[in-house]
Amino acid sequence: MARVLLFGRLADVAGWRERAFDAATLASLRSELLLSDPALGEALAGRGVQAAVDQTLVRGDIALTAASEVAFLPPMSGG
Amino acid sequence: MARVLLFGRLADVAGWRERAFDAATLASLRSELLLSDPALGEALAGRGVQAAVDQTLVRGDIALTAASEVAFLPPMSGG
Amino acid sequence: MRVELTQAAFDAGARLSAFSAGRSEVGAVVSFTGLCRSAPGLTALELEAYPGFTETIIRGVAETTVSEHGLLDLEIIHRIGRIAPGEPIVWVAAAAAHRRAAFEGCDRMMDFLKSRAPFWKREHLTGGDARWIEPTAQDHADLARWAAAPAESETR
Amino acid sequence: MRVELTQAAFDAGARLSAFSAGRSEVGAVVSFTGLCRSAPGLTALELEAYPGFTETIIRGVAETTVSEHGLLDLEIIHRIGRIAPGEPIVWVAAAAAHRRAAFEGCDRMMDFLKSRAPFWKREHLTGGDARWIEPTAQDHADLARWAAAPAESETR
Repeated sequence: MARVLLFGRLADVAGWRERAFDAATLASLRSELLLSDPALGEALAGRGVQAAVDQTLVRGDIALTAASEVAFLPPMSGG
Repeated sequence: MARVLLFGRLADVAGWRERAFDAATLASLRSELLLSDPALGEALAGRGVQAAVDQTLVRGDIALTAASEVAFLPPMSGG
Repeated sequence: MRVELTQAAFDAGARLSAFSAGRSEVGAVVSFTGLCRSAPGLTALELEAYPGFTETIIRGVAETTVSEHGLLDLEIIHRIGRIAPGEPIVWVAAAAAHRRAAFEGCDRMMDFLKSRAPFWKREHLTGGDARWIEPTAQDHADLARWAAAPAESETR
Repeated sequence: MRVELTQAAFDAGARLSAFSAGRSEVGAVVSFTGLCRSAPGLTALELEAYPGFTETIIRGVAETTVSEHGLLDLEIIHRIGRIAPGEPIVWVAAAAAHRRAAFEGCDRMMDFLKSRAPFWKREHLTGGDARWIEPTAQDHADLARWAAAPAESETR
């Protein structure tokens, strides 16, 4: 049960900010999110959206554990 | 009787900061200062020393009146 | 070096007094205060951070800035949450022996904070509408001035 | 715009608070604080100004800086007289809609103040010795960055 966090407009698209999902890898988590909410899945694949696992930015796939924290980050706007 | 002001190291050389002199022009004032105090006269002719008459920088000669304020300014050091 | 995110409004002047006090080794302190500008229809800005992650990224860029510009100290205070027009959003102070380093260090830190720092910014408008803001082309051009900077790769 | 010479020590932070207060049109305030650095044997700096003339020259350069950099406000406080190590000597704040103008305006004003402003500076040393200081080559190089600036001719 990875903990998934959404930031910025992604949370607006999804209608939630934090939720637990059961997924063994980041890629399978993305697939599950796309299936359960196509608008969110599309937003997560959008330009400039990054993923962080346990507060480290990740490109490509990575294994998740039950304790993983996965964050999806839209383009950072700066302050 | 023009009022003469010395700033920075010029006042140290002369031993005074403000004194009245009788001079019809800036050039004649310089001559008088050189005659009365050769060390000061030489310092006034030194590199980067400027003269201001009535708070305006002056190059070359200019007529003075009894009410003139003449300032000799060593190179400005900034703050 | 200090990086602080705060929900509460702060007084940039009070921070500058504290930062500058008792520094007889420092010749130059440059501070930047970014204020929330009023705009027609704008009721507030809202800044969201990713707690922990945001501070870590900012701290990494701050450490690079301190070492590359030879700063004696660097402090960053950043508001999060709702910010009213006229309130400070961000405050950066850089201390150095000489002014060139202090200006450049503060300037560079701000270029990063304004364009690539992990914040998400929303404008709240009269009537209850809200819209998310993304960085401007000018922000990216400013940041590109420090081309060799690890700041770029760290947030990519 | 404000130019002030003062014999009394001042608090840069208090000036920044006052300068920044209630500015909802301003996005960016950059301030520079120049502190008297301690050095072996240095007991105090002493700055001499030519009253009236010094303010007029500074005000002229400040007006040019405001108009060429599109500043919304500019304030300059400069100590004169004896200044102890750790005390502020000069404080400049520039307000602008955007940060680039505020940084550049403050930076340029400082380049002028440090290299060509009508001050004469003396170091007082332990034992009672004193020596006059002239501008450094770095100060002139910094100022040359603003090559087209009237600041140069005004003080020639």
